[in-house]
Amino acid sequence: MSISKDSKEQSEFREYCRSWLEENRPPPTEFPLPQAAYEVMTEDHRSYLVDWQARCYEAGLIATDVDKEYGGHGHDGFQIIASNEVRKAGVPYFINWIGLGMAAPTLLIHGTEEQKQQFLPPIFSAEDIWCQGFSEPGAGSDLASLQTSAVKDGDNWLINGSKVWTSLGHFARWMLLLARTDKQDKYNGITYFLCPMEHPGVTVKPIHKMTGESGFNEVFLEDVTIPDDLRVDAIGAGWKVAMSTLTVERGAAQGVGAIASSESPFAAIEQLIETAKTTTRNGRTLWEDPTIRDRILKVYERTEASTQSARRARINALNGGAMRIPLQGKLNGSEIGQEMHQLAMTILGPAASLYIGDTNAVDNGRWALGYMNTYTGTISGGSSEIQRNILGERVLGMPKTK
Amino acid sequence: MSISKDSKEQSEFREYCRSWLEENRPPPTEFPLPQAAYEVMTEDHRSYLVDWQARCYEAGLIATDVDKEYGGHGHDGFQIIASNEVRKAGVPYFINWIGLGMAAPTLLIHGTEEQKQQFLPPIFSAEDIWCQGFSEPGAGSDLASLQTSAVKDGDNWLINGSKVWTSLGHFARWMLLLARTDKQDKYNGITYFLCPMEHPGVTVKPIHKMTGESGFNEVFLEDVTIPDDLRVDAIGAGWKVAMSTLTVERGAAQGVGAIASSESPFAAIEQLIETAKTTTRNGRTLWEDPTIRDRILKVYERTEASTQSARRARINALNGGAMRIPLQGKLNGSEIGQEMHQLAMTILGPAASLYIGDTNAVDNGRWALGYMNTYTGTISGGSSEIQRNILGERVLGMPKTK
Amino acid sequence: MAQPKDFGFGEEQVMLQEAARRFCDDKQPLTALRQATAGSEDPYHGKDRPGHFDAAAWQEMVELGWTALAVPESAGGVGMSLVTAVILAEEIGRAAMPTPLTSTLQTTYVLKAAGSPANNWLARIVEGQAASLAIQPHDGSHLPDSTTIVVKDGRLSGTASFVQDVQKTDFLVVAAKESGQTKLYALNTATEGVSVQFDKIVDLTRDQGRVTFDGAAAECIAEDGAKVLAAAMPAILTLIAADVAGGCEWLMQATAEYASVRTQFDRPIGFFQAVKHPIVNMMIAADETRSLVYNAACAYDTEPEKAALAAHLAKSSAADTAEFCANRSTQLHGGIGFTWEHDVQIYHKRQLHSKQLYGDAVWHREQAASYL
Amino acid sequence: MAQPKDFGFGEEQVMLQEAARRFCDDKQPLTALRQATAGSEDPYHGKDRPGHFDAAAWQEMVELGWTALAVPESAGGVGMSLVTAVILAEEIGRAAMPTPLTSTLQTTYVLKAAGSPANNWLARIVEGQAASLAIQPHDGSHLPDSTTIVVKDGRLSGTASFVQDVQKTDFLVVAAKESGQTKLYALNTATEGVSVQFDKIVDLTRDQGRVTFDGAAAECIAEDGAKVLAAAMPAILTLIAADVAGGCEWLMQATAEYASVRTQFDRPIGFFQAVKHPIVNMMIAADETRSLVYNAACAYDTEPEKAALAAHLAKSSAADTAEFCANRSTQLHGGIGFTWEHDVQIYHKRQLHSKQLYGDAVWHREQAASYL
Repeated sequence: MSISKDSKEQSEFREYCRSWLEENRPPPTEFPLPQAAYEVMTEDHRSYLVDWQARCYEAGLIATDVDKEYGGHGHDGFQIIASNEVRKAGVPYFINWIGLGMAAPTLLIHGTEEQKQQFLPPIFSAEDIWCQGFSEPGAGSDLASLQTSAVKDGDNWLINGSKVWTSLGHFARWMLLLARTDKQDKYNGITYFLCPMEHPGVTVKPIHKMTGESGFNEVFLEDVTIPDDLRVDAIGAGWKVAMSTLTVERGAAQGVGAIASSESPFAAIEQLIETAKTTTRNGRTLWEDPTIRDRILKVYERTEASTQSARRARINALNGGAMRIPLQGKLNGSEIGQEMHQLAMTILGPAASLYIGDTNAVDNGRWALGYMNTYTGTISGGSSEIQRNILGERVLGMPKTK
Repeated sequence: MSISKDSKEQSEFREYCRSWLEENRPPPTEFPLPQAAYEVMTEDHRSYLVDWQARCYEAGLIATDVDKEYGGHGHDGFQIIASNEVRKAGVPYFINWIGLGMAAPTLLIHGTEEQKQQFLPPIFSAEDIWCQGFSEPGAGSDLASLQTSAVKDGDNWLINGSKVWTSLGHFARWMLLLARTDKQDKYNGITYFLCPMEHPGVTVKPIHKMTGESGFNEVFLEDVTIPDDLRVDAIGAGWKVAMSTLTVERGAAQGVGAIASSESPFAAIEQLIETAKTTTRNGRTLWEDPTIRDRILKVYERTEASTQSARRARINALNGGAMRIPLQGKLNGSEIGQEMHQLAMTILGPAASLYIGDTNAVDNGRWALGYMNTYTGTISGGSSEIQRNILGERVLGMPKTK
Repeated sequence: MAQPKDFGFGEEQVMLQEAARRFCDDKQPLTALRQATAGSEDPYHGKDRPGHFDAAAWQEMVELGWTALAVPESAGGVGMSLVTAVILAEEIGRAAMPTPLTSTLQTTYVLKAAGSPANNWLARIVEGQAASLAIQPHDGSHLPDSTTIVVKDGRLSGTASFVQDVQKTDFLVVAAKESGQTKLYALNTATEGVSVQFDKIVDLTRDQGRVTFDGAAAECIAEDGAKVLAAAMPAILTLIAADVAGGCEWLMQATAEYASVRTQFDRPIGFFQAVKHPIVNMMIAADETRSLVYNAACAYDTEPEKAALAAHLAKSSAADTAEFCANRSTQLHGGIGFTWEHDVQIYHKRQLHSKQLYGDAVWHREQAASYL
Repeated sequence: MAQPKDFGFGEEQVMLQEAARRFCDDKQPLTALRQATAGSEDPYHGKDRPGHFDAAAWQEMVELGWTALAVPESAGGVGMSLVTAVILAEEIGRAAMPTPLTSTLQTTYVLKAAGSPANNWLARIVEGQAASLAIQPHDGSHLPDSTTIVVKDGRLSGTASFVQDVQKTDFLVVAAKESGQTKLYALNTATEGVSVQFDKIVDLTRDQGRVTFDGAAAECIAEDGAKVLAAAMPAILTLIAADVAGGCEWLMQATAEYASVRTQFDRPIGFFQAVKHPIVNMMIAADETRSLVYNAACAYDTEPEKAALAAHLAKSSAADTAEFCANRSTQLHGGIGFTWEHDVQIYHKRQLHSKQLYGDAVWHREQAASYL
C-alpha cells in the first residue's frame, strides 16, 4: 500500500535518513549475523553491532524524539520515520534492543530524574548493553510466580535467586530485574530493580538453543547488593511497571528506535516466493505446484491481513475495541511466521537439510535457522496458549481458565 | 484389501446371503430415504423400513448367532458374514437400530430370562421399535448429571423428568431409560429401566434439526408407572450397564446385526472422487485441480489409515494397548466424515447450494444433508472434545481436566 | 495513487454504520423469516422452499437512500465509495437479513462499469428497483465469459443458473454471447420469454433460481461484456466477503456468549480451552477477513491497479472464515445449535452459501498468485 | 492375492521387536551422540559438523543378523519380509539412533530388485558392510531417472547429492545414464575417482554428503535402472515412514509424560486442554502413520500390485505426522524443549529430515492420486 504524504519537514528528514543509510551502510560480516538481536552470541558480532548502533545514534536515527537533556535529539514525530527508513534499508538491527525497547521506555515513564540522566545516553549509544531478568526456571508462562528474593538491608537490597532465557546476559552491564519483596502477595509482592551485572555475585551461564545459538543465558544471583536508588517506582509496584512496558512494548519500543530484527514479514514472504520460483524439483519449480502455491498464498493472505488489521486498529468504528487487534499481534505474527518457515522447508525439500554455513545451503540456510527460532516467538513472552487465554478472557469476556 | 478365505460353511452362508439380497432387494422409495436410521421421520419411510427389516430377519440376516429360544437363528460366527454382505449389497439400513444395537445386547448381557424371551423377538422383527432415553436437556456431554427421577412406589417405580435427542421416539413402543434413584450419588444413583412409550404419562415432541429432519424428539415423562420387573440389573447399576453397552457398541451391535446406515466410509470417498471427476467448473474438472485433489487424497489417506488401524488393533505387539485404537474410532470416524463432506461442498461450488429434493441437486443433494448430519457424530455420544479428554486421560494417563 | 490510511472511513461512514446496525436490529429479520418458513422443514417431501422477502423493509432501505448510495451522481445517485457500500453489506450479513440489497449493489457496480448506456437502469435502482446478475451457466463457472446464453437480433436464448435473490428482483443484467463475443443486456424479470425456476436451496435467508430465456427482448448495455464484468468483479467479491465478515462476527460473538453462560461439569464451558481457544481462532479469522475487505474496498476506490489482487485475497479469506466459523459455532453450541429453532443454523447455512458464491478460497488464491 | 489379516506379524516378529527395543535402550545412542557433538553447537562459525557412528553397535547389529534379515536366502541372507524389516526401522526411529542400518536396508531392496547380478553385493551386506544410495541430483529430484551422473566405458562421472549416512557406508549403489538410459552401478566408497563432500546438516543423528565421481570404475548391476528403482521405491519409502512412526511415538509419549509432571498455574499442564488435546492429536497422527506403514509393508510382501499406492500413502502420512509432532512437541515442552540439552530437539530435527526424504506429503499424495 502506498502511504499518504509527509509534511515538508518530515519528507526532508526522511530524505536525510535515506541518504545517510545509503552512504553509511556497514560492510557485510565475515560470518552471517544472527537473524535477530536476541541471538547475538559472539564477540565479533557484538563489536560490529555496537559500532553500528553508536553511529546510527550519532546520526540521529535513535532517540530521535527524546529530550536533549537525556541524550536524545529533541525532535517530535521523527522517530517513526527514522525507524521505518532503517527497516526499509535492510541494514543490521540494533544490538541493544532490550535497552532501547524496554529499559528506556520504562525509565522514561517510571524512572527518577537521576536514573534517566545516568542510564539513557549509554543505552542509546550501546555503550551499556542491557538484559532483562523476568523469567525464572520453573516459572515458564506463569511469570508472576517468580521466586528471586530482594531483602532490605539498610539502604541496600540483598538479591538471591536465578533467571533464565536472558538474552544478551553475557554482554550486559545492566539487567532489568523483577524480584520478590513479599512472599504473601503474588502480584503486589514484586519490585522492579536495575541490577549491575558486573557485581561479583552475578554468574552468567550460556544456554544453547536447538539452533546451536547461545544468545540466551541463565543468570545466578548470589547476595547481590543493590542500593535502594536503583529501585524503579514503589516497593511492590514491579508487576505493574513490567506490564506497562510489556503491553506497550511495540509502541513504546518504537518510541526510541528499537529494531530487533532487520526484516519485515512481507520481505520474508516475498523472498519465499522468489525461492519457490527458483527451486526446481522433479522437473518443475515449486511455484508451479498449485498445492504449494495455494499454501504460500494462504501465508501471503494472512500477512496482508495482519498489515491491514494494524491499519484498521486505528479506526474506532472498525476495530471492535481498543485492545482486540493489538492483543492479536504477537500471536498472529509468531504463528504466521512459523507456518511460513515450515512451508519454506517443504519447498526446499532435501535442501532443507542443509544448515547455515553449508556451502550449498539455499538463502544461506536462513529457513532452517529461522524455522527453529520461530519457537522463541510462539513460546516466550507469553506462549501462544497463554495469548489465546488472554484474548478469550480480556477481549471476549469468557471465564478465566486458571 | 482382499481378505483371507472363509471356511466351507461360512462361504456357503456368504453365498446364500448374497443371492438372497440380490433377489430380495427392495424397490426404491418414492422420496429418498434419510441417510441413517436415526433420522427416519415419516410414516411412509417407517412402514417401508419395518417391512424390510422383518424380511431380513426371516431370511436369517438378523439375530443370526442368537439362540433359538430368544428368537434367534442359533448359528455361530455367521452374523459378521451376514452384516458384511448387507453392507456390501447397498440395501437399506435396519430401522430398529437402537433395538438391535443397544437393547438386544443389553438384555442379552444384563436381562432376566423373562425379559429376553419377551423383548428380543419383536426387536429382531422390528415389530417393536425401541428408542434410548439417556440424554437430558441441560446435561449435554455431562451425561451422568441426569435428573429424571425414579421413586419406588410399592412394586412400581414412578418416573418424572424429560429426555432429549431421542431418535425414533415418535415410533417407539419401548425406551431404554436411565433414571436417578439416588440424588446423593452421581454415578451409583442411576438405575436402568425399560419404559413403555404407550403409557399415558409419556409425551413425545419432535425436534427439528438444522437439516429440517425431525428424527430426534423430546420425551416428557409425567408420573409414568413402571413395574419393578422392567428394571434391568440392580438398583444403582444403571450407569455401569449403560457404559458396558456404549463402549462395546460397535462390537456388540454387530452381534445381532444392527446396521444404522447403508454406506461404508470408503464408498463415500469413492463417490466423492467420482463426483470430483465429473464436476466441471471454469473449464476443468475439480479432480484436475491439484489442490482439491490433494485435499481429497488426505481424506482418502486418513480413511485408509482408520481401516488399517482397526486391523492393527487386533495385534497386541502393534496396538499400543487394548483401548488405544478402539477409543479413537468414533472421534476419527466423525471428524474425517465431516472434513470429507465439507470438502464435497467445496467441490460442488455453487451447486452445493442445491438441497435434497431440488431437481438439479448433485447426487440427490446427499452432500449438503450429509455435511450437516456429520455434527450428530461430532457432538452426540460424547462430543469430540470429550473424546479427546478420554484419550488423553485413559490412554495417555494425563491428568483429568474436570 | 495513494490510499488513505483510514480506508476513507470518515464521519459519514460512522453514521451510516450506526444507522444500518440500528435498522437491522429493529427489523428482527429472523423472527419474520421463521414465520414465513414455518412448516417447510421436512427436506424429503416437496421440491421447493418459499423464499422470504420483507417488501416494507426494502421500501425503507430505498427511502434511506441505500440503493442510491453507490449509484454515480451522473445517474441520479449519491456516488459514494465501495467502502461505504461495504458497511451496508457487513451489517446485512451480521443480521443475516433476507434482502436483495447486496445483489442490487453488486449489479450497480456492473452497471457503473458499463458506463452511460446503463444510466437509465441505474436510475431504476435509485427509484428502488431490485436487480440481480444472470451471468453463470449451469456448471457454476464464474469467469467473465462463462455465459452460455446466446443473442440473436437482440433476443436472448438460453439459461442462467444460480441467479441470486431472483424472487425479489425487478430486472436482470444478463451476460450473453453474440457470435462468440460476450455482451451485457438488461431486461425486466417480467419480460415475455423469461421464465424462472426457483431452486430449493440450503440457505434460508436467500433465494436463488434458474432463469430461462426463450427469445426474450433485452437492451444491450455493454458491447465488451467480459471487460465490464472483470472491472466490476472486485466489487462483487468484496461485497460478499463483507457479508461473511459480518455474519462470522455474529457467530463468534454468539458462541462466546453461549460459552460464558452454558455450564457443563459445574463450570461455564468457556473455562475449557477446547471451547475458548477455537472461539479465539474464530475471532482471528473474522478479523483477518474484515481487514482484507476494507483494504479491497479502499483499493477499488483509490488504487484500482491493486483492486483485483486485494479482492481475491478478501474472498479467499472470507471463504475460509465462513467455513471455519460456521463449523465451530455449531460444534461448540452442541446439540442446541444443531436444532432448527436456533439462529446459529441460519447463519451457518448463509456462510456456506457465501463461501462458494463466485469462487471458493482455492480458486481465489490461484487467481491472486498470478499477481505475485 | 490375499493379504494376511495380521500383516504377517507373527511370533518371530514379536521377538524381534522386543530384542530391537532392548538393544536400542541399552545403547543409549543419544548419550554417545552428545559426547561426540559437544562443542560443535555454534552454527555461525565452521562449515562442517562431525557425524556420529558407533562402529561397535553396528557390529553387534550385524551379529544379530539385522543386515542379513532382508537379504534373500539365495544371496546368503535370511530372506524375511519387509514387515520384519519395518520393525527394525521403527525401533531405530524410536531411539533416534545414528546408524546406517536404514540406508543399508533400503539399498538391500534395490539390490534385491536388481536380481542375481547384485548377489555378491548383497553378500557383502550380510557380512556387515554398510551401503547407501547415490541416486539424487543436486536439485533433490527423486524420480527413478533423475540422476545426472553419466557413464562412459563403465566409468562414472558427475555428482550425486543427498547421499544418506555416506560417512558410514562401505559401498554405494549409483544411478547413472549411459546414452540416456538409466542404469545402476555399485562400487566401494573408497574407490579411486570417488570424492565425498560432507554436508553440514540440521539433523544431528544422520550424516549426508555429495559424492563426486571422476571417472570412477563401477560394476553395472542393472541395465534397466529406472525399472529397478521404481520396483524398490515402495520399500524405500515404507522404511522411512516406519522411522517416523517410531520417532513420533517417542515425541508423543515424551510430551504426554512432561505434561503430567510439569506444573504451571498450580496444575500439571496436562490438565489444560490446550496442552492435552494437541498431544492426543499427535497420537492420532502417529497411529495413522504406523497403520499405513504396516499396510504398505504387507502389501509389498504379499500384494505387489497395491504396494506403490500403499507406500505413497504411508510416506505422505509420515511427512505430515513428522512435521506436526515435531512442531507440537517443542511448543508444548516450552522453553526447556527448545534447548540443545533436551532430547526433544534431536528428535525434532530427525523428523524434519525424514519429512522431506524422497518426497514430501504433497508429492506423494499427487502420486497416490494417479492410482484412483
